[in-house]
Amino acid sequence: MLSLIVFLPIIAGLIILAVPSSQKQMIRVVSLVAALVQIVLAIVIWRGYDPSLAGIIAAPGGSPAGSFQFIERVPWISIDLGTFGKLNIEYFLGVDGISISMVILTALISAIGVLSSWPIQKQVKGYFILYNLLASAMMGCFVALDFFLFYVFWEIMLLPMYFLIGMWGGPNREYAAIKFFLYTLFGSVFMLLVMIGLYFSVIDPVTHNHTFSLVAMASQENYIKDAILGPNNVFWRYVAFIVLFVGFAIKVPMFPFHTWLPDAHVEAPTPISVILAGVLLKLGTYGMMRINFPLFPEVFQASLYVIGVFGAINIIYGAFCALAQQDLKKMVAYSSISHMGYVLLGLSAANSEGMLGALYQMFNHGTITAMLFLLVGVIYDRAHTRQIDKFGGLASYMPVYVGIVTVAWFASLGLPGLSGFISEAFVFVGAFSSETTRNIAIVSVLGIVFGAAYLLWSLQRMFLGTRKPDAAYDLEVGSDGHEHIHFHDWKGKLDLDGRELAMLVPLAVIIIILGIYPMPVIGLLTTSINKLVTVLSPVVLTSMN
Amino acid sequence: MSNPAYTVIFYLFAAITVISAAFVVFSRNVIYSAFSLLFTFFGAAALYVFLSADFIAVTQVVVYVGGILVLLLFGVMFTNSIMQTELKTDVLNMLPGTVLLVGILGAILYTFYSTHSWIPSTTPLQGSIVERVGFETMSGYVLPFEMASILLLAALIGAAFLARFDKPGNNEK
Amino acid sequence: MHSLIQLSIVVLLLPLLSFVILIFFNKRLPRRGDFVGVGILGTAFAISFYMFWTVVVQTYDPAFRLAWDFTWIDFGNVPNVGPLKIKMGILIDNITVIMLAMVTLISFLVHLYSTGYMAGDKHYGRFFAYLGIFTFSMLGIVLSDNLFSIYIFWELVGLSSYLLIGFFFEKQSATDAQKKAFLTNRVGDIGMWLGILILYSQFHTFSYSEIFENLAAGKFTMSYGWLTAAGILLFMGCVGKSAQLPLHIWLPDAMEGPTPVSALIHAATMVAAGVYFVARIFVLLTPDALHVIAFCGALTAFMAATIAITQNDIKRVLAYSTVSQLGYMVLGLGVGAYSAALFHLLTHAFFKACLFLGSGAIIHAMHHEQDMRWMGGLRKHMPWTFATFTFATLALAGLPLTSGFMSKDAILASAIGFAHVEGGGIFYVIPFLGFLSAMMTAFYMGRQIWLVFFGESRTHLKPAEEHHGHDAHAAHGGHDAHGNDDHGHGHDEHHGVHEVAWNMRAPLVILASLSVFAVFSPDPLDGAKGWFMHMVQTPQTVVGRYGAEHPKAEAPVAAPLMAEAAQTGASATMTDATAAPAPAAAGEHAEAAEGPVFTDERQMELAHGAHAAHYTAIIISSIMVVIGISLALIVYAFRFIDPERTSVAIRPLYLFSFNKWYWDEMYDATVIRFSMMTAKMLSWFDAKVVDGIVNGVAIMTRNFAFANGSFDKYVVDGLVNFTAFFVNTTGAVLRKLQTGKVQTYVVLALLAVFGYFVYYFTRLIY
Amino acid sequence: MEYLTTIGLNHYLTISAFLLAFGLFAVMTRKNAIVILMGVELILNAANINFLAFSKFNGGMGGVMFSLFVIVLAAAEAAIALAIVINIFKLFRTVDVSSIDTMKE
Repeated sequence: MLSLIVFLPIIAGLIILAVPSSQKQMIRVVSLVAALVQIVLAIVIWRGYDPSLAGIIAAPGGSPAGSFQFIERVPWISIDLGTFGKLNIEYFLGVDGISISMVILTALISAIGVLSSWPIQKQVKGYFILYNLLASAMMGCFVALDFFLFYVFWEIMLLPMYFLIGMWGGPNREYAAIKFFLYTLFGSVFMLLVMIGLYFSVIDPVTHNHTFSLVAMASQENYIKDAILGPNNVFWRYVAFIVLFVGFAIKVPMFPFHTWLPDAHVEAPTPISVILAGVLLKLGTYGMMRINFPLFPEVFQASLYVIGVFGAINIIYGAFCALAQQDLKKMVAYSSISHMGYVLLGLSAANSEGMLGALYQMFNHGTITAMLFLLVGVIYDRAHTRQIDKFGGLASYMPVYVGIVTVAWFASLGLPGLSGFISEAFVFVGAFSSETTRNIAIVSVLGIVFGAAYLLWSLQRMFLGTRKPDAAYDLEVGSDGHEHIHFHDWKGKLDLDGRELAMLVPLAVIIIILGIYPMPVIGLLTTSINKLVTVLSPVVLTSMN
Repeated sequence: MSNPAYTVIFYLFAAITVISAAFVVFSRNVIYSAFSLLFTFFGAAALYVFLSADFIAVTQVVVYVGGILVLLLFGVMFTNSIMQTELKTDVLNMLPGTVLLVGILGAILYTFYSTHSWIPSTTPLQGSIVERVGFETMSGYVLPFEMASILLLAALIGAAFLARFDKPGNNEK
Repeated sequence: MHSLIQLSIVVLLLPLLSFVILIFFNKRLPRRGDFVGVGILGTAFAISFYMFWTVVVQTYDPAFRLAWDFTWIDFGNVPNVGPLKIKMGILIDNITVIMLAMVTLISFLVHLYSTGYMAGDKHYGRFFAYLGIFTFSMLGIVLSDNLFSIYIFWELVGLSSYLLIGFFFEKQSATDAQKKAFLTNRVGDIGMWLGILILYSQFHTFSYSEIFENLAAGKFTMSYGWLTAAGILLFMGCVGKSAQLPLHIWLPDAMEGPTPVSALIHAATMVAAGVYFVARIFVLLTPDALHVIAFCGALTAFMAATIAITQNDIKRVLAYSTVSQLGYMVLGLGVGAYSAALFHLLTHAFFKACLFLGSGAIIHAMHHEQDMRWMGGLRKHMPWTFATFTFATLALAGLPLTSGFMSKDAILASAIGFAHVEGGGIFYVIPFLGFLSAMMTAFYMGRQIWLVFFGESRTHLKPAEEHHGHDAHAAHGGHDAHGNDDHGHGHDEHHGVHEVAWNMRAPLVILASLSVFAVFSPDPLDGAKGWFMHMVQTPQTVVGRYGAEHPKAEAPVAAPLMAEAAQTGASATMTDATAAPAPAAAGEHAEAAEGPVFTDERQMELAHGAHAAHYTAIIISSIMVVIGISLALIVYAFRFIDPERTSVAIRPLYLFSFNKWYWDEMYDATVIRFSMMTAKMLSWFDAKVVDGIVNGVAIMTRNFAFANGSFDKYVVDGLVNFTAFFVNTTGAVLRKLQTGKVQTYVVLALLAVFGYFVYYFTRLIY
Repeated sequence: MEYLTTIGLNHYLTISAFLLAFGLFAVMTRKNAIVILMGVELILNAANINFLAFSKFNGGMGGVMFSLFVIVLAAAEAAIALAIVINIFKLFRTVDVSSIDTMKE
């Protein structure tokens, strides 16, 4: 099941390979069908998932796969390295509470991204092949339970992203693409080192071989005491934690490693922005929750405050930067940074409320930011500019668009009744309940105000009021005597057309439903989160040593 | 193995093989080369029989003589006009070629004969191996066998594709 | 589930239904669906009134209480906490039912009124939708049984307020005002949120009752300071929503919204939600927190009153008067007059809604003229409006026989008692400011009545330029499309001014009649004898035991201190010294005993103090009101004092008041400018420094590579050049080998093999 | 004499060495692509003889099987190579490999 959902886009990509490049519509349809089937599979997984099983780690003496679900485990690469022992790499997939929501999110955002890619005319075939490769790799990252496999997916993801930004992006696309590529590569190189170090420090309790299995790695009793990253080697464990954390933090992106994000977003085409903000950023925090923290719990406990401080910096710094932006997409990009700060803050709380808030925030940020970028794309398609100053008074002329904008904007600023609020609220609840991060939570609350400030300000400048004299569109009186606006070279419907509604409305509905009744998602997560918190808690650590 | 007839026959086939091979190489006429290659293959097939590999010998005859050689002849026909007397091939690198021919031959033979430690198995292959070939093919070598079949298919298509007749107007594609 | 709970859920969801129907289908319904809004709200009011009848009239039990909840989020078995569930629920007690009836009634009346006032607007249907979602959120606040859901609805009323203030979103000022309102409220909300967090982090629950139980059981493990902070922070929510100092600035600007909205949201219901919320959490407020609240309320009441005196816009005067009255309520809560504050909330809701709707009628009739300087003489043209408006004004000013009189006096009495109990000194500032504000209220309302209804029409005095500007503005705003044909002319005469239609008149009459004392109490002088004070009684504090560390609460038994307090009062300069002798206080003691019996000494003292000061307060406030009204008459009716000249004479003071104490300017200069500068700075920092470092590293790496290349080129290559000739010749020879002929390569490869053979044999030989 | 009359491993290896050397010579010196192909076939046959000889005297089946696959691959190789040669002929109107030196650039 998981293999199918992971490789389905690649299969679609192979089919597209066989389609002549002149059959653009066919290529799009194949991608869309694959994405829709992926959603169906995600729903099947969601329905079949048993929320009472925790996952996270394998109990001592229990199944080596722990209580993960939908497990697929086959030996993949097995090479005898002579004196180094055997290299055992498994093809090991499975989901638990941490990944299930991300799987659903990825399927959803991938499909939305395909819809949003419809207007792309340049080298459609190449675009969709890369897109499908990217979709597969993302999904693979979320379900891989073997570190090596995870790493492989992680690296596969980089390449299509590079080309998608670098070839289909805006005017400054090469710069943005290379920046993105180098940044991420920088992070992943160190990840590779840590991965190898971990491999030689961990013993599979069943086979007594070294293993890349993240499930085995998450149990501290599987470590060789004196190995390079064993419990006795405190210094290197700290170094490994920091290096790994930086690797993931670049993806988040955490201050001061965030500068690739605004550039990448501004240059990337709309669907890629959606994928980038909707799914890729989550990989950073997901990696932390899946790999970084459970593998080094004692270092995690020691660095809570620092993580929290970085979270707070992200929140407030991102909000301030967003306030000063003139480019709408850049503003949304900075808002992304700000919102991912909440995730970091929630993680640093290291209690159930905070972690749950963080994970739920990841899901919600995925849907909300996807919506924001789609909306930016809609207006950019029409006006060919994103300068906030070039708009004004759109509410009078594009009521449906502005209505959905209002939903998205308010969801982003954390209005109760929309999903973003609940996650942010629980992040704060968690962060405040933890003695360590209480002060940070108090400071971060300011982010709520500034978040509202930049969103409302942009809302006012772009959509409310009246048309500005130098706006990007003309005002003309139509045949029915009413005033209309007219974008210079836009042939389509002025307000949202069917395709745009088809991508925006489901997101809006999800945001509203999850804002009113979050249990469909939260219910999947609680057991795992509680388990994770237990695994990470200092009590367990001391009892273990 | 000391049967004199056996020895004589062996030498006969060995001579046919080596001499016809030499003729293949040294003949200037492509057609002559091709036909003497036929004898080389036959000789080799006979040697295979001596090596208890009767199945391989038959395969050799069928594939090489029946297939490859015909193919080569076709190639000759295709690429050289029979009417022309240009069937002779030119040579190059004659000096280094000859030196290397002698040198490598000498070196290899020296190596063989200076190696005294060939220890033949106590149970060499005896009799017909057809049954064993069949058994091995379907058990231990089933994957290579399948791969070979796919490869042949690919080669078939590929060869057909490469050698297909193009209309002059279609060259841009 | 109790039937009342079921009914309350219906009431809660009905306005939401109205919102959903109207937001999606208003263009497809006849009359843009206004009947849907009105009908649904009418139904909601009918149900609420039934509940009110059942609870208040039939049950008539001060301790009435119903609760119901469901699990909203299930956290499972949380480490270190145990099973954790976040519950949502409904809490119905007397105050809830009263609020429910009040909110649905006013909302219904405003809906009805809007069918006249908003008729012909471009977004007519959407207006009713917004009113629907507002009513829904407001009812949510009222019915919430926990801090989390009240915070949710709290923000949702913020949203609806945002939407309604910016209803004329084409107007720059309206969009500015809506943004300001939302952001200011958010500032208050983060305080409230932090307060909630403090309580949650202790008890892992949001529910009022559980928090109170835990507090009462002494399970609060943080310091007393945190508890006070929790109270003050929760109060910050009220500061934002109820427009208290220093976050009051949004409310006057919020008058950019349509007038019915001002009546419903920014006068009667939403702004009172802050007070309601503080009343809900009243029991966990420590004495220190209460002091902060009391001072905040008193200062707000005073400040807003001073500003209201000089404003010219009819709605702005009312807005500041709202701020001032909210200050009273907050003051009341701060001094422990729980029921009096809520009483004032209720009475104020009716008469202030009446005033706003009346002003709406005037504005409507005056073709969107809002400046009182150009009005006058309207009483002849609009008798109904005049009568109701005047009566509501009297209630606001606090003249006897009105509801406002009873509630305001109850608060002021408590303030005096509070000052006694707290030991005088600085605490006398609170009643002092309260009385002063009462006087000013009377003054500015008198001024308003006079300017608007009496004298001659001054429309023609309006400067022409400004006039046209305003007209154009109104046209631009798209709300000039009313039915009157004679709309665009006749500014000089009042021939366009006439009484409004029945659907706008009826709400005025109903609201004015609800401001009569008899609705609430049989005794026009004492609200405490009425049903409200009986039904809503001060609850027992749950933080008494924490106050044990607090020096103020280390009081002995009540009675001796009462006497002491009375003596202090006697020696004080306050005029009430003679009017509140100790025996009187003792005499009231028995009466006070009918109310709740407090276990907490401080609360007991406050209750007694309030009783003791009852008549004192009545007398003083009556005097103050008379003074105020007389002053207004002197200045505006008899013109003994020319207001123009006076304003010139005290110009600095006048400007200070006219410019609203320069709060906006102050915030502009500090908070907003600071934020924008920080934003620009950080953005610059981000683009130049952080990104600069990144790019710098990239450039450095590249330069290093180039430098390396140069080194290679000039130094290493210099050495290499030495051998270049040799290399060159070798190259020339080797180049010959690069023939492109495969066979040459084969020869070379075989040569290598042969070379290896030779090497191998030589090795063998030697 | 005993050495010459008793046919042992070295006899076969010698024949294969000759075939290999001739094959290499053809590949090195002939200009005609077809003859080069023939040389390649000779080399393959040399290898086959080696395989079978070792297999026989070792007693295992590995060599036999290997030679079988070699024949199969040789067939495929011959087909492809000839196709390429024909293509080259079409392109350059010659099968003279010495004139095909575009790799030089």
